[in-house]
Amino acid sequence: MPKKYETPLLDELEKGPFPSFVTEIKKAAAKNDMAADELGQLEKSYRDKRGYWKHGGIVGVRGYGSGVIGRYSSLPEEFPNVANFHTVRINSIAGFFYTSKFLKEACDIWDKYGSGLTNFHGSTGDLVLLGTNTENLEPVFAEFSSRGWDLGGSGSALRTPSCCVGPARCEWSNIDTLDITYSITQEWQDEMHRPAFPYKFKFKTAGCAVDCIASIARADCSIIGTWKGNIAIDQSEVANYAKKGMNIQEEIVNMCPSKCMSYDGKELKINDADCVRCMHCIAKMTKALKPTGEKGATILIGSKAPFVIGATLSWVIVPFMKMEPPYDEFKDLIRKMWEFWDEHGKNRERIGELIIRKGMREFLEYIGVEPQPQQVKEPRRDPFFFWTEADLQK
Amino acid sequence: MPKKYETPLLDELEKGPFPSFVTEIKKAAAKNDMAADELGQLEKSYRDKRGYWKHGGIVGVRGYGSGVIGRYSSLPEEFPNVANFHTVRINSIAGFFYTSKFLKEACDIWDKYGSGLTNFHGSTGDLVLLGTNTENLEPVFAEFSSRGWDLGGSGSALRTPSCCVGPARCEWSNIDTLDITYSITQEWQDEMHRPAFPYKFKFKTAGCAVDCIASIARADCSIIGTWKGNIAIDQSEVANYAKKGMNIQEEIVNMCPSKCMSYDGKELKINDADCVRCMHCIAKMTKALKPTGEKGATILIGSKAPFVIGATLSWVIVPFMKMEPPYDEFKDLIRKMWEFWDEHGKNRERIGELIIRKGMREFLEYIGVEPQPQQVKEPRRDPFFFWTEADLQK
Amino acid sequence: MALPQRRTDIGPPHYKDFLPPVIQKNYGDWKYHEVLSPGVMVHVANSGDKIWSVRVASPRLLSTDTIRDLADIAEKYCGGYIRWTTRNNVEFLVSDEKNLEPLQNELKQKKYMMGGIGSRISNIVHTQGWIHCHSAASDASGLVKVLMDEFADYFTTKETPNKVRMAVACCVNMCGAVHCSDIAVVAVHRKVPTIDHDKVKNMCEVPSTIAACPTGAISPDPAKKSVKINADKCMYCGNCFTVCPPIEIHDPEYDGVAIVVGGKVGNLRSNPKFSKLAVPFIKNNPPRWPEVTSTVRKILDAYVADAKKHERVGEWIERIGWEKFFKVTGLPFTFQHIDDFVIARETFRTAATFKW
Amino acid sequence: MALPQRRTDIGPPHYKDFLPPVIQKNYGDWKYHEVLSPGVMVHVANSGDKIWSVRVASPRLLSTDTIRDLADIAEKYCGGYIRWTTRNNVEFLVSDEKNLEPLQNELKQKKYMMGGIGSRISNIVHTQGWIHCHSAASDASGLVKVLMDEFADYFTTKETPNKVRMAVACCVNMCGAVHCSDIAVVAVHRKVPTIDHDKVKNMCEVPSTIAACPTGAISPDPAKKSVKINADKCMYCGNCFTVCPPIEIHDPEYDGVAIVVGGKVGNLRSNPKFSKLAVPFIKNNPPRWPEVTSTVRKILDAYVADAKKHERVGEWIERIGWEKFFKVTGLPFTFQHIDDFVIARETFRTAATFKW
Repeated sequence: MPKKYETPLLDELEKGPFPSFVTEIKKAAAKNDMAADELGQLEKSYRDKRGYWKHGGIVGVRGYGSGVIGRYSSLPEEFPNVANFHTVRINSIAGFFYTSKFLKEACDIWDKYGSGLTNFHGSTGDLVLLGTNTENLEPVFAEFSSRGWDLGGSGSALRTPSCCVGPARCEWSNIDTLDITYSITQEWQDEMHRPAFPYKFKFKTAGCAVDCIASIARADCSIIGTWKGNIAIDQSEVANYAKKGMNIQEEIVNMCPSKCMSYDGKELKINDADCVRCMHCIAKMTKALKPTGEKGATILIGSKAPFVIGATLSWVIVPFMKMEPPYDEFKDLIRKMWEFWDEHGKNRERIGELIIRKGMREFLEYIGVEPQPQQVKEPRRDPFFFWTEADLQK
Repeated sequence: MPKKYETPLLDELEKGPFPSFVTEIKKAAAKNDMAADELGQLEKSYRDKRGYWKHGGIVGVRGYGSGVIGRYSSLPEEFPNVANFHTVRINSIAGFFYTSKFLKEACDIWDKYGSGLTNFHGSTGDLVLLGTNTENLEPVFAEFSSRGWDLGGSGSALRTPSCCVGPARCEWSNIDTLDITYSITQEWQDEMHRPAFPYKFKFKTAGCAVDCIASIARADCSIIGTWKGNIAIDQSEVANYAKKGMNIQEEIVNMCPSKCMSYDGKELKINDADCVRCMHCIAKMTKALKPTGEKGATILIGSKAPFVIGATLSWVIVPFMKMEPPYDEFKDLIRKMWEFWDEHGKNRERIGELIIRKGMREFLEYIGVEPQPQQVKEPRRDPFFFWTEADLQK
Repeated sequence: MALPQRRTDIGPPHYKDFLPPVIQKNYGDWKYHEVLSPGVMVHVANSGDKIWSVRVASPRLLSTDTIRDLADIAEKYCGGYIRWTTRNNVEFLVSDEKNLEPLQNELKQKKYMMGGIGSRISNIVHTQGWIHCHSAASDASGLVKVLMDEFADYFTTKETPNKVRMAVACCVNMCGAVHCSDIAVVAVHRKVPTIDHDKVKNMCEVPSTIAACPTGAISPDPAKKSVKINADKCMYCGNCFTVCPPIEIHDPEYDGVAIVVGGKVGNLRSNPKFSKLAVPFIKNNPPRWPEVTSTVRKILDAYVADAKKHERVGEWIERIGWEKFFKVTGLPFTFQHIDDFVIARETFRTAATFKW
Repeated sequence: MALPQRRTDIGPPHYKDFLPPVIQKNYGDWKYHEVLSPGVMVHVANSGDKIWSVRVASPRLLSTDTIRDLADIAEKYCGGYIRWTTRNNVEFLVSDEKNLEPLQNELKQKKYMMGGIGSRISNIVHTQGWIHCHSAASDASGLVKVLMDEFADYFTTKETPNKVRMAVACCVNMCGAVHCSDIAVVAVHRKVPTIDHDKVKNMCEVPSTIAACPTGAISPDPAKKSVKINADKCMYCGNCFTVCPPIEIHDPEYDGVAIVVGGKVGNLRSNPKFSKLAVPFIKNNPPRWPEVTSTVRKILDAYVADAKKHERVGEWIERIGWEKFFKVTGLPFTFQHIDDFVIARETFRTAATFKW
């Protein structure tokens, strides 16, 4: 019988309409020693207004350098069942689809070997098994991997790629986000499981510029579906939207960032040459508007949270690339990027930080991509720039 | 009789409709040895595609550390009459107004002691006497100063302040740009003539946000006239503009940056609370629109050309300040800024560069100005910020 | 009991094996979707096939008990098919329309909170906080809980002018898109860390500790075989602590949270934007951080009252101007709001245009 | 002949003594102005008084002969009152309407070029160039002359969508608002400077030479009591030459000009903007730099053809997008266009939105 802690502060967080994480921990704590001590330590954190977790040391499963995040309590005597309490990252399914069969199996394994606590999902998109002891790591891995599941990435490695729901259940997707994610995950198992990069590397794939997976803010490599072609207009559906109360002038035409639309009360017109494919009109009038022509992706590089040089958003490297299996052009490009990073990156330097440090030219020349105005918001302002000997001979 | 040079290349620049500087030099060269050698050396520059001037050494008039820019030919044997050929900066009149009487006197002096060549005006706004020998500097100064004219600034000093035409001949001016310029020039003669700053310091005063004097791009301190109050609308003049063919919706309403205007074909309306006082509508419909209420200036700091950290535009320090003689509040503020610069500035560091290096807080606290959202385009993005002990006790 | 045979580097299972048949059939061939209610939408394929998604809130941290319950429900109404959204909500994938109402009835009866679809507040993405993170300056799940309680009606029923994406990060490392959220809470420290020099000697790599500092405040202290911190340059980010644990940054008295606003990740209308600082500090006040919820409420109310339809928070603020934002929310503008980090100069107002 | 008694620190004369009586009377009390022709405008005071301004072009560099002629004309028609504009044009200030036509006739007869008022190309602000500057990488007056010849009709008659402000700078020190002009020419070097170490020893201050380098490419060379330059970091700005003349940067073969576009200083409509690089290099080709004029022509023609009324060059480009600018002008986009200086990251396209 797990230890029962008094949790007057956390109990306050079982009130209110939103589902309570405290209730979840309590459910697990009722039958699991680790979860019970997690609850007890958390109550203490709420009382003392500080966390009681220490950094992880090197901990993991045999042959892998990642997939497990070591975590130790700084109060091991008070909460012995979480003295070591590591996270296991299970590589989730592209699009976050599951079956009840798998979920139940996973619960059985986790009740047996872990805390019974999970995250669906961690920030990067892993199925997170939240807390178990060092000795349970190998059994957990054996149970999952024997059923066809593998660990995700952690540390200075490729992190678990993720994507939006894409063509599985979205009419806007220009690329097969799930297949791309699956393909690159399979391609680079070694890069994911044996950290050999200067620092972490994340892929996120979005089917369109709506970017439901936040790829442009949260991935070293952001793959965003787009198209080269006109937007086909079904004028009768336009009329339907108007009939149902949409103010097309205000809500659509006036909000178009490139002002490429007009509407005379009857006909909606688009000057496709001026369209920047922001998705606003398509998202609001899906039944009436449909991209046509060639489909592919824009490849952007470099987003990350503030450390060390401040937050960055990914920026355009390749404005348009076809994305068709087996994605060789894309994968070759990525390999070249990694080579560049491997050659020049410092320890704990993200690839975006490296490019900012070395300059776009060195990066683009290394990976073999031409300079293009789509890569910049605007050209440089100060007349301070470099010439190579080759440039001078031109 | 001055030496006559063959100038086949420069002769090409006497062709075409725009008045030719070559013709000007030739006019002077016909009767002036210095101008003749200037012409000869310039032809050589055109032939060789390079300049032949050297840096100035310390040269000037007695008791002044500025006002004269030393200039030496690097080909003194070939062009002995410009072996030394210094620029004299005469502090111009606010608004660049002149009388024929003064101009003729100035020409007489300059023909006697100088090259007969001038610039109306140099980049900072001085009346530039372009080239004379070292021994003529004192006579030139005596002749001008005895007639009530003084030298401008140069080097690490206050540079000659300048302004737009302002209330002298412009209906848009919110402040007396000429009087401000005259007042600060007189106030700080010592700062102008005896360089004691870390580097140069420029004032430019514009009567409104049209900024015809380019103050926001070219002055360490940019004074830009503005107002606090509504824009009065004369609807009959609005109707006149419409009648004369102005498309008010397109040209005025749609181009308003804060979208604070509307026009129904009869009446023009302005939501003054949303106006950012950009001057577009007023400049296009002067007869119909007039600012009302309190007049004053926005004080901005920091613009400069690219060296060393890249070009900067001035940014807002004081959103609104009354500007009435004797301008004590303004002058006190400037003195505090200079103290800050004196205390912390490095050699050849402009005040804007210093503020960027030290941070706005240190600067604002030193000069006693509160933080205000008008000072920034947007608040910081990264959650990296400082707290003082005093902040923590609040 | 013997363990099964482990396998390595097999990667995740193929996604096709987890898709409902109607999705497999119509994969990449959808025509449109419609939001039927705050918690229900239908996707219609070019073939005419439909799939309904019923969304319920989740605290992200789930016990196995709850997961089993979700699995049971999915089996009962969805052929066992279920998915999670990128914002940690649960979606039941209904292929047979007649299961739609019974499913919703059971969800209601079990007190699952349906909603979050369309122009409203969806779930708050967040980090581990005191539950499981070494660098947390506040809890994350607790903040999410109190905020989602506060704004529950914007999840279940009420609309906002456009989606409002919220995030909570328990430190400035910001796992989660705090830096590009409409409204986000990020925990911050406010005191220079203290250094246990004896431990630094054994546990830390001096060069990487120095390199971890965004402001160059850390330098070697050769005498102590440790490092020293220039207090004037330190802005308490805690990155040194992450690479060198004996540099202690936690301070229960002075830790708390900042609120940032106006970020977005989508390209719709305006380009992706960073969130900007709205409130530099609110003290940690667990368990329910009432000052945080009331401050976020102030911002949200101003947005709801003033924004145009389809305007995200950042688009609204850019339209009215930051000076107006501080005016209408009544939030004070402080020295902390003025950037002094690497791109500070780009944030200075290089124009004479602003509102009074 | 004895010199008159010198006086010091008296400052300039008072401006009031140089204003025409009608200006003195109506100072600060003007109602409106109208452009009557490209070279003539009238300002009308609330009192009903009027003053006419007749503008003529000037090369800025004026001989005393020309100044005397201008003074004579001013005496004849303007009571001696004359002024210069901030762009170095001359304005005759006419108080009596009946002098307006005779003045214009005399100006025409003497081949003064009237114009420059309103939405057209006004005079080009510029620097000293080879005429009088030590750091010039090209001439300035010559470039101004050939450009103004090329676009003379836009000064005297034709209109542009809005004012087109041009500038020429003979080095990147950019005395003159090149960095905020619609179209500007700035002279640049392209080779790492050579150092005369013996002279450096005697003529230069090493620390200020090092501090002058924007990229930190200069370091001490103690053996030679001089400095050395890291060629990989040097971008040939020439600032080291300015503080230390024995660092020779001039190179007739490789020097030339760059063209920048899209800047503005006014706040009208859009905020003040920096100019951006359009063409990284054109070789010096005196006396008439035909490649420069034809390139500027390309840019101007595209602007005139495509911009909306009242749009400045920068506003036009921002509306159509930089990718479109390079497309419609046919100018190549090169590595030099991508910023790699201090705020480079802020110029990268952090969005999936652009045109093909």
